[in-house]
Amino acid sequence: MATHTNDHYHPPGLQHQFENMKQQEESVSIGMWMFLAQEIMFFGGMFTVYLLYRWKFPMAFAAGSNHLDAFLGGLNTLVLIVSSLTMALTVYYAQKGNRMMQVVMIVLTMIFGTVFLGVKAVEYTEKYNKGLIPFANWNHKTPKGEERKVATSLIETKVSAAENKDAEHTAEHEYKSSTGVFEWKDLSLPQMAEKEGFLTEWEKVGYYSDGKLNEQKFESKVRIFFWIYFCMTGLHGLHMIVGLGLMLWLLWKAWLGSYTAEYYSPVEMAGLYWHFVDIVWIFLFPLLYLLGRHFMHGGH
Amino acid sequence: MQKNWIPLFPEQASTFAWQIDALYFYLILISVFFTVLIVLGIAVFAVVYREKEKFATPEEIHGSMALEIAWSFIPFVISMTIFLGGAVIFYEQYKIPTDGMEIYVVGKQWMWKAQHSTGRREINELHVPVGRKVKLTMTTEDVLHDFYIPAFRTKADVVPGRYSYLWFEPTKAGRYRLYCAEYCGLNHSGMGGWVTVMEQKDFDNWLAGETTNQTPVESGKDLFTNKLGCASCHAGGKDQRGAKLEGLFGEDVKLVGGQTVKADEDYIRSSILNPSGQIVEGYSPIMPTFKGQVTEEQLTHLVAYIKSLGGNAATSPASPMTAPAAPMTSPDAKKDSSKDAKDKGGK
Amino acid sequence: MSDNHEETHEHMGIPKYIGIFLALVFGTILTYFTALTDLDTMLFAGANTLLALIIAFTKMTLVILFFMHVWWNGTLIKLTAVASFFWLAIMFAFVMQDYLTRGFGVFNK
Amino acid sequence: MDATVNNKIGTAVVDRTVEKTRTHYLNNGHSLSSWLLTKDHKRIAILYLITVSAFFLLGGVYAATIRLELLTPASDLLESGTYNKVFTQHGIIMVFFFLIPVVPAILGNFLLPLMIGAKDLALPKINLLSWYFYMTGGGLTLFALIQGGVDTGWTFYTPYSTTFSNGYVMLAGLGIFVNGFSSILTGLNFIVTVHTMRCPGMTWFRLPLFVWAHYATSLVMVLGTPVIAITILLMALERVAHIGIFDPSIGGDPILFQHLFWFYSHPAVYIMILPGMGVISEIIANYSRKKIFGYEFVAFSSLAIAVFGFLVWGHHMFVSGQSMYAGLVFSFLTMVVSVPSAIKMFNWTATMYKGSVSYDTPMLYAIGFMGLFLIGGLTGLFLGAMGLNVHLTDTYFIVAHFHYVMVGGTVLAYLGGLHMWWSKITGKTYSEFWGKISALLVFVGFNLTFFPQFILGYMGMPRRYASYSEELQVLNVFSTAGASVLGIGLVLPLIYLTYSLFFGEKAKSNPSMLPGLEWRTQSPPPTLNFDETPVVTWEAYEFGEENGLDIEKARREATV
Ligand code: HEA
Ligand code: HEA
Ligand code: HEC
Ligand code: CUA
Ligand SMILES: [Cu+2]
Repeated sequence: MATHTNDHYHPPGLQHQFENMKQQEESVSIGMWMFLAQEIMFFGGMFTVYLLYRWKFPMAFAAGSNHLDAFLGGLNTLVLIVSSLTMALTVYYAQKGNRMMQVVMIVLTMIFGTVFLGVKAVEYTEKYNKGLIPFANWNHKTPKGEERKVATSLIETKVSAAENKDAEHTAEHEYKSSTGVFEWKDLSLPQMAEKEGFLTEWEKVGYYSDGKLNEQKFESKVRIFFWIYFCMTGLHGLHMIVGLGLMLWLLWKAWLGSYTAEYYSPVEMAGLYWHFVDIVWIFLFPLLYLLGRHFMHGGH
Repeated sequence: MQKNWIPLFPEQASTFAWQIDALYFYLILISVFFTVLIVLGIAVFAVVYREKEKFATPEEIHGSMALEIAWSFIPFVISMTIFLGGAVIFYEQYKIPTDGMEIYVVGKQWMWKAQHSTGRREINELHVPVGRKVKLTMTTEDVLHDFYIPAFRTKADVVPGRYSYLWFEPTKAGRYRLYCAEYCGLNHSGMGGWVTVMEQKDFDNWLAGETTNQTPVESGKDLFTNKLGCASCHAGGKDQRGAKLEGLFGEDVKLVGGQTVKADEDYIRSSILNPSGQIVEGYSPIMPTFKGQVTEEQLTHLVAYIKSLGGNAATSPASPMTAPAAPMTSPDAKKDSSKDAKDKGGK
Repeated sequence: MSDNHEETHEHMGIPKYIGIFLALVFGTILTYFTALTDLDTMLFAGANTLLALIIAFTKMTLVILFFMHVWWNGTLIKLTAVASFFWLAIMFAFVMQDYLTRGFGVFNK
Repeated sequence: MDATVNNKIGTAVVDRTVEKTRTHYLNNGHSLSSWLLTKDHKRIAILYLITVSAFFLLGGVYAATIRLELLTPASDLLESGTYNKVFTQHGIIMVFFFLIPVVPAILGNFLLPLMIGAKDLALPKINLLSWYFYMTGGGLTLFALIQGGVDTGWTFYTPYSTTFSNGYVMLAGLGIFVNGFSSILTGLNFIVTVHTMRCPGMTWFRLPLFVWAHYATSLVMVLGTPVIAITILLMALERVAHIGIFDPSIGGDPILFQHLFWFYSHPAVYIMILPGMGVISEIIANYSRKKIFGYEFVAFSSLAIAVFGFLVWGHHMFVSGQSMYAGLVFSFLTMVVSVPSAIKMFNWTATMYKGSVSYDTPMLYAIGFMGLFLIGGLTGLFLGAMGLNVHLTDTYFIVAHFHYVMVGGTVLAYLGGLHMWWSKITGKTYSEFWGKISALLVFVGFNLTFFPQFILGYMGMPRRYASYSEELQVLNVFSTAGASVLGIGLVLPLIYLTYSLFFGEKAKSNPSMLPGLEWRTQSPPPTLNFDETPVVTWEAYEFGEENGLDIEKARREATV
């Protein structure tokens, strides 16, 4: 092929430091994987924090989990999986050199990515309205008398419908904050765990004061859960936004027809990134939304 | 102070000090051995095989499996002896005895507060009897600190929110330095004092109360600036955390809640023993109680000293942390510190 | 030039992509509903967590192998993927070895 | 020449016949943008050389201030608050902005592609980006220093850093965060380059050991650095928002911070030493004109250090309150990880056996390295032994240990490397006389500065002390005196190297007839490094006939 001749023939997209396309593609793909390895360790720090605190305070985490919207979380997981499929197909059509389908698939990927962020925004808003944002004064100050409206918002109904049980449980706690400060008054989970005797040593130290479960101490642990939730999903959301930026650029290039069956490695690399972000969510979903749910919904 | 049996070597004053020193000398031996080996090797080769002809091509030597194995295996074995030695001593150091005499220690920016089982308290000082196991149960009110007594060859970090333990058995009466070895902010280098090891009967006397030949005002001043650390809040100057004490005696004091009281001896006494009882207007109730920590005798000295501050305006006592012999800190630095803590609000 | 890429796309056709996709969807739904069931009392303590993690790992493996084409990549890329998770495991394991073997010196504040 | 030419293949080829106006990477474009937007790894290395040196001088000024303050026991020159800022900033600048980038980003950047016969690094744009990350991070940190500084110690231990310090912790943290990505990208680039850019015939086991060392370093950079990034991020969040992860007063765990911090920062000390070890392998082999003894062992010991280096971080936490069991594991692994370093030491020594050893400046630095790293490493064993660590931790013994490995090790290796390749980098030769003088001054001054600190440490002088007990003054005076000698020794190269840029003799391409590929192109090299892609047919460090250099001719010329 043209690559070993000396007349400096340049295949489209070949950069000066490389001898041929194969070398370039290999380099770019190893580079991308190294980048992903780096990303894994980056998120890994957060996962270590999660691991430690969940191991220390499972009940606080279960309590926090139960006030995330598992239905929306699950929905978002599906949305991301679909976007991963369309992303994979983008690469597939790029390999086939099909410009039209590439563009379509990129647009679809972007749409699903945006939907994901939209749902996330709905979830964040809900936390804002319910006073579950652990940062002081970043919560909605619910005026007295309006609590009902917030507590029975659309999302709340949907969750209880989806779970189809414990309807009265949802109604029981109205999360609102008239001060804008993160509050947590619900001790039912640790109380149950106390009764059944499966509080861990750390929890006994971490929740108790003068030998009794202490609302404030428990609240501080739930607060940690929400911080971890916001840090992890926030970081993930940031990666989604970067991914969407990449997609936009890809869309432009694909539209111009830059990618052919010979040269499509930018598509492939963007795909790797997108799938990686999907994988992070595949873990975040069960870890944040699901673990500990059975305490509430099983027959304890 | 140091009575050294080897120059430039710290005193050995606890039961496990010699073990650590022994391990130290073992390691020095190893180090000297390898250093001599390698330095000699380099020196000999560098001289014997120095360049004799430009661009020479000396004969090629690829390596030697036998040598490689030898110089991997031997250091490994040696390092394992080091590991084991270190581990055994460490176990000894941190296996807390159950029959030790208990003392509670609290670190706080920037002082060490100790309380004996009789209730007797001291600050930046620790009195212990010779020949008895002493167990310290330690924590901190703010940041990390580290309780370090070089002569005992032991130290431990104190961590907010949990207890750390440390034990030792002093072998020799004397006064030894006490340091804070974990960086803790502004006055980290001033956070130290002395450990006094006494014969048992002296210790018993000490525990029962101490006698001094200072005048009450002097002794009160000593208590105020050094022993009790009052000066960390009442040092004078604009930014102090505690109320102004100069010129206080005999005046009317406005309290939170609107009443006014006259600052007489009783008022000062109860301010020290029960500070939260009467809070001076404009201050937060952060002054800790000194009940149990000061003897009645010391109280009278303190009152005498505060009285002596009477009319004269700015006296700026030296740092509370200044241990007798060590020039540790400047008063200016401390003013910053109190501001610092006020801004951040502690916890 | 095109012979360089043959290996990658000849193996994955649209039906296969859809197949993997369906498996992922199934995993998501499965994990959702098992999380609402109390396996801890039905089976053993921690069963819920274990199952959720197994499902998540399976999903991740599918994505990595097929969507990210690692199945057809060279050993280096495979090694990279495995090694980075291995490193993460080191971090988890060595941090937890401390906490799991601690006495409880925390006081009751 | 046109500034944009440096991307086009062939420029250098055209000009190589006309020796006087030969275009090389330095004169290929003179505009500012031809430097600031360059994708040439050699120019990027120069950018790093200038900026990293500036940071070193700043760090050195802080060091001088520390030593001056410690001349007397009282805190008379500086208040303790100022002193705390000074040593913190000394540590931060020296570690993050000097020692971590120094060898990889300057020598590595310049030499790695040359040594493997490539035109450039695999990802030149990423390479430039990493310099901009470095500058941004450095700028942010400098801004923090100007604003009022940081006083947390370079370790940022919580809860002091999150709750109590009122320095500019956030800004400095942000600087380190951004700078981390510079390091990650450099590492990533090196890994890719070593995998894909080797020229024909350059097999893995023909790579110079410098390349192996950088490969190992890069692994650590890629896998370790992100953890410090996220840790610093969490610390900053803790500071603004009190998230309760590290702050014990709201349920957090300060020891978790230490785990995360050292998960990176211990491997980071190997990021600092491994490239230096690579340099030493080169110097020893080339200045003994001998194949390195036990090539495979030296190569794999770098990888072993990189991998096992990740498993020992807890040795910084023996007295912090981690469990005794964890301490035992970490102590054991600490001993294990020192064995590969031992292997290297012995192999280097053995390499000189039956060699043809010359005492040029680089070799003097290398020999200095061997002695000082040896002492630094061995005292690392003191610290790794748990029982001794209890007495020694957080004393000057630690300070002495890490200066021995970092200054005595890496800085000496870097200086040695800089001298060795100076003619390649600049095309000029420096003064051997002054080179030797400065090497000597550094060695003597260094020992005078830091050896007394071992004794001080064993006597119990805690580190980070603005004022210390009076009985310790004598040794501190020694140390300060030594630091002055050391300072002079380190400033000298700055002067005579700069001097050589303008007045130095023109260097030959391969004055010592060394076999490495970097010596088979002109000094300074053309923009695309080689006129023709080299093909390697000889083993690494081949000084005999097979290496294809005309040694006979060189010998003849030398004797004339
Ligand atoms: C370039 C940086 C560098 C390097 C290479 C090293 C190398 C080593 N370090 Fe060091 N270290 C630091 C930089 C470095 N260190 C820093 C900056 C700190 C302080 C951080 C802070 O708190 O601010 C520190 C602190 C530190 C501590 C913590 C002390 C404490 O805070 O309590 C420990 C404890 O184990 C330690 C051990 C070691 C060991 C065992 C090695 C080994 O890798 C050394 C191996 C080398 C040899 C052993 C020499 C050659 C061997 C032979 C000639 C053969 C003989 C060998 C045997 C018999 C085994 N170091
Ligand atoms: C690469 C890393 C590196 C380097 C090169 C150095 C170099 C030096 N360091 Fe550094 N040091 C650290 C890393 C480093 N250090 C770290 C990580 C800490 C711990 C910080 C902490 O506790 O948080 C530390 C702490 C530290 C301390 C302990 C402070 C304390 O705990 O209280 C001391 C004390 O002597 C010290 C001294 C020196 C000296 C004398 C040099 C000399 O080698 C420097 C010599 C160089 C020069 C002097 C510059 C060149 C000369 C000039 C520019 C002349 C102009 C100068 C003037 C006119 C004044 N260092
Ligand atoms: C932690 C800081 C702190 C320490 C240590 C401290 N004080 Fe105070 N002190 C205060 C504060 C704040 C006030 C004012 C509020 C109040 O009355 O409690 C105060 C008030 C007083 C008053 C009443 C002053 C007035 O104007 O009415 C006296 C007397 C006093 N302290 C004496 C002492 C003595 C003696 C000691 C040492 C044994 C001491 N304090 C240690 C903080 C401190
Ligand atoms: Cu307390 Cu340092
Ligand atoms: Cu270390």
